Amino acid sequence: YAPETLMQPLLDLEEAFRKALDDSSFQAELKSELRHFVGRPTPLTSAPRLAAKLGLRDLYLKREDLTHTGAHKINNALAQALLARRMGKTQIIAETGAGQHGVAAAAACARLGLRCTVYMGVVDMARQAPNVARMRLFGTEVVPVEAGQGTLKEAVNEALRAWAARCDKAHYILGSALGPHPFPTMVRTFQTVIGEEARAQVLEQAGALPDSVIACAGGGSNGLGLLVPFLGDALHRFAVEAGGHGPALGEHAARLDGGRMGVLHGCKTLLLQDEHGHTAETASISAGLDYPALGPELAALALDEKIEVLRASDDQALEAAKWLCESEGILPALESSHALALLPELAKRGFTTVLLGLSGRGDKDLSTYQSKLGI
Amino acid sequence: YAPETLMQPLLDLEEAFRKALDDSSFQAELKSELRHFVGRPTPLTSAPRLAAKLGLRDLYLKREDLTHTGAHKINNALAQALLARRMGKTQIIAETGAGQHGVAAAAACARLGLRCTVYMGVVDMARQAPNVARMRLFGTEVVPVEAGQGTLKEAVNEALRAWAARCDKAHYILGSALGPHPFPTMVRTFQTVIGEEARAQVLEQAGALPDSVIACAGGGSNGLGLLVPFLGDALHRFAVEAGGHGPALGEHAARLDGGRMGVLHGCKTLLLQDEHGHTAETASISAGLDYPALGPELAALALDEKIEVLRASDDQALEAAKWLCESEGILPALESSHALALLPELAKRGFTTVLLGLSGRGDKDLSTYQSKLGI
Amino acid sequence: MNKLLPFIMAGDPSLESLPRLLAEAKALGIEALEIGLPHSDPIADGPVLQAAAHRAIQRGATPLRVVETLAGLTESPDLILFTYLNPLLQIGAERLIGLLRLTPVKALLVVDLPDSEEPEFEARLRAAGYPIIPLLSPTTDLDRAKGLLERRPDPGGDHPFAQRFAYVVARLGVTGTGGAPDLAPVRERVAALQSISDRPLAVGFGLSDPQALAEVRAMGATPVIGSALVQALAAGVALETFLHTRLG
Amino acid sequence: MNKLLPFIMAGDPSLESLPRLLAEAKALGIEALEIGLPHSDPIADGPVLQAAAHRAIQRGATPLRVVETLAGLTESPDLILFTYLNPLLQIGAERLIGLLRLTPVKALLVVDLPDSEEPEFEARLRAAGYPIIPLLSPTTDLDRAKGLLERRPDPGGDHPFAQRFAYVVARLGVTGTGGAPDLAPVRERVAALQSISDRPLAVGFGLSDPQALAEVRAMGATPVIGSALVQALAAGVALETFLHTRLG
Repeated sequence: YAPETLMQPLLDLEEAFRKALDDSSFQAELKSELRHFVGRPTPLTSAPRLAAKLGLRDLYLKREDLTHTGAHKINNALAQALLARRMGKTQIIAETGAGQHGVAAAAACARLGLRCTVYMGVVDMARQAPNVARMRLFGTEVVPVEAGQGTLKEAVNEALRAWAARCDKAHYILGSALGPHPFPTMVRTFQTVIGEEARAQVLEQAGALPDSVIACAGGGSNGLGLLVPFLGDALHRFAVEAGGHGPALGEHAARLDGGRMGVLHGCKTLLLQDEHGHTAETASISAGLDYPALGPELAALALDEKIEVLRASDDQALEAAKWLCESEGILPALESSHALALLPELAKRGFTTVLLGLSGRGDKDLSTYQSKLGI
Repeated sequence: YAPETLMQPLLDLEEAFRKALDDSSFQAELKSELRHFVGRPTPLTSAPRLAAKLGLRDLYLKREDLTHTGAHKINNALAQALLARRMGKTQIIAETGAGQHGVAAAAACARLGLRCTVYMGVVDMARQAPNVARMRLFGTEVVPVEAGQGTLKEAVNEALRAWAARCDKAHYILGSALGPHPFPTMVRTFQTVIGEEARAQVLEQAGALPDSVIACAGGGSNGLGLLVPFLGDALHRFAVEAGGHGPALGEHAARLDGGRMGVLHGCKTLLLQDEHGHTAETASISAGLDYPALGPELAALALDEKIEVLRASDDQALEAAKWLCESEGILPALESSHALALLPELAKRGFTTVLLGLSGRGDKDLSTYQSKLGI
Repeated sequence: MNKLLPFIMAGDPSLESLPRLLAEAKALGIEALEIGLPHSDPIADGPVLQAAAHRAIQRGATPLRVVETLAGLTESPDLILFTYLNPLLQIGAERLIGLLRLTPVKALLVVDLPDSEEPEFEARLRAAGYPIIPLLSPTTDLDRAKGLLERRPDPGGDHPFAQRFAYVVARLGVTGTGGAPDLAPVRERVAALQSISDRPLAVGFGLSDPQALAEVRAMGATPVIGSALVQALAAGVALETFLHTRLG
Repeated sequence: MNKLLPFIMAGDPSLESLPRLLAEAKALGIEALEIGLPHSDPIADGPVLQAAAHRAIQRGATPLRVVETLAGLTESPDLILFTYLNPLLQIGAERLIGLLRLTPVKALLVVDLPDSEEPEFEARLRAAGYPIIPLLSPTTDLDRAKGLLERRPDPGGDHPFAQRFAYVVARLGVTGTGGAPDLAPVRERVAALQSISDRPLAVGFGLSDPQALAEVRAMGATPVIGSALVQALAAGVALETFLHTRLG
């Protein structure tokens, strides 16, 4: 579902991606950078005090907050940057919402000596100003996008336009498991390192698999990254969407119940849209979860009942962040707080051993926590 | 050099510390928390683009910026919190300057269920407001200290006073390798994990030791933590102090040249002081390097010529931060930038392979970088 | 061969003025015209058409109201509905065909619908007389172009231009922005395409000054003029006046 | 036994008024008096004495100027120089002894000098007639107290109170702050100390109301009054007036 100008670049990308996957030198380089630059494997932290508080027997946190730049986004950004360099591209285009993917792309590009341009909505630029500064320090040009709500969707629009204009020299590093093929597959592939590590770690630390695995889901890169490696296991998999501040269209970003199949940004998936097929506005306290479409692979797994999709409201997420801070001394990103918020629900449903994906650190959300929690 | 009220608590602490070191269950618990909660071992990152830019053959960065809470401070804070719990203490007192030690102590206390009070100068509270919010989110009480320059030295004064008042129930987690015995020894012991890991990693990755190792030094917890494990090796060891904005007393925090032996906060060491024996004011763009005294162990090693002490100015540190951002995609703390700033000097002196301690991430210094670098 | 393929955004400046505008175009000898369906996320459009779509949506130019406005018009050039896929999918093929029956729309240009993605949907539209116009961009090599033209075939000489042509994207990027494209590579591409197909070609993206339009005509292709026209209409310039400046 | 051991901060309210203040104290029958040397980092002092030290430093009350001001005074109680170690170290033992010779200072109370840390420095001062007063805190158990009293011995009954006494810290914490300490445990400690030593004891930290002072005296010890006095003097209250309210 991409304009013709991008079809050949997408086909080229798919081929390069397939070849890279089969190339042990690419795999070795990626593995080395993930280990020595990103800080993988990230720890799996047992959270006994929070588990006790919420009525769980065991709770394990997969700590993507400890990666370089502070969120899981770097796994994909770095891998795609390596792929781009391999393809002979000298420029990188990226979009960003909360700024974590933008910062990750900027860092990866500085590391590899690639020129980077990040498109970011003006509203997001204002509320995530520290991430704008981080990108600029890394030598990245941040281009303000004025259109629409001034958030992630418009940034993707503009990044796609920029890529169409420079697809001969530039690679587009999409940050979530969405967009035209092969992006959803590629991003998912580069993020499953999360779940693969977590699965081995929980087996080592607990001696058994948990009875449930839970992660938040915006586009789905974090959700798929953690959950896909557990698809073959007899346990329950949950993805948590942003419930925002109400059930009406425009008040949330819960695509499973609220959306219907549609096409946006080159892929067909569950989409929040009005009756005219225009993309709907969304609302969430978390800038990383307010994308109007669920990534197509995650949507398919949800419709196939392989993954259960729940939602957590703004208020629930804020409350959950406080639990983790006070019980374990870990400040979660607002995105991750949405997954934390569902833990009491899991306990109520009889789950006792939960593995939770902590997708990023909450430093970027400090001002929100301060104002909303009255710190 | 402590008031009599603290002598018995200090003796008790020394005994508990010695016993814990000999107790394999304490060692195992500490090791497990460092691995699963803090994220150790931290990576050793080769920085080929920055090395090339500065005329070095190889540059390795020891990535304490990737620890939980973002700086090396957590190694010591967590270990001391475990020790305090073992001693039956239910309350923790800590001081903080830039806020990194305060955040680390707050996180460790939340993790272990200890009540935490952090003393912080009012000036530091204003300029490091995000760290104040992080501590409060972790359930820690942050007490503003109005006296004097409103920075670290006054915070230590107040923390010592608070400890004297509550030494029956509270343990004082000092954050740097200073203060009355056994603090300098204890903090150094809990921080040498940095250098021990780094030494093994560089041998594994490079196949040989570097010809020089360099770290910044405020009180000395980071400097000693990295450098001490290399004391037996035939290589050059450097510690970098804050050169501030000028050579006169009050314009810097370079204790080796600028200080003379004196007593502050319970230890005798190189101290910046006026002719009356009053502690001098200091200046540095880096809140973590502006302490007026060099930790006593580091001072002794410097006077013994085991470690060479250099200084970097505010401007040099800012420039160096930019190098690392743009060449490697890593945003260093202002403290670490002081060590980076000396790399050209090392290259000029003929060193080719450098191991550098990246003590923390620069997110806390973003507003300084923004205003000073015009981002 | 048409001298010009104009593009206008439905609903900008207003839906009310659309019938009059189309009648005027026909009276001025315009045989075919692209009409843009305003979309919330026009990823192939530059700032001018983004702004026009945004204005049109604000003024209530929903897909259904656009189609209703076109219903029953006889004084109009043949229309090519220039659109993104999602609004069409939400209407559904059957209902869409029924709606289009009443309008001068003869074909569709769906920016984000590669020929492989919705074969059933596309086949039903084609069978009902609404072919989807193939797009050929600078990244489309000749082999790929051959395939695209085959899979979206020329319905034949008895069909109007609006249903037969292929759209040659003059340069990388989006509609409207940037200076005039370098026409030398466009000339080569047009010649190559003409060597493999005798289908009428339209050339668009970035064309606006009379000389560029003339050069495209000299290649034996129809120049598309979009952003410049939309901007002029929004500024109150009459269609006739605008065309006069461009066609000389 | 002294009825009261007052503490004043040298240089607060002013250095100039210090000789008059000391003469007044002597005239009022005060035998010994602690005089604080203002320090930049008074880690054992509460807010009142911190502020007094800060004011005094601002007004130029450096260690040398304080000692100069005391030089040659004859109308003064015996003085105990209450100080932190660093200023003394910077002056050096020999020079310090030479300076003190000219003053009414009879002993030193060095808050942050445990007896083990500077043995040579301390021995030279003691040999010159300037003993360092031992501090005994609530965390000092009786065994430790015995050792401390032995290592900083009583110079004997022919020496004045100022050189003989040991300072009993009434409670955990710093000077001045908090309400009156619970005196029951203090009574026990004083009794225990009296059972192992016949040295005069002074009790300080947190004492201010007349009743608490009287209770300390009833234990056979000398109450120290510091923060309350410093605050009163800074507020312009006369020494005589203040002592009157405290001694009845």
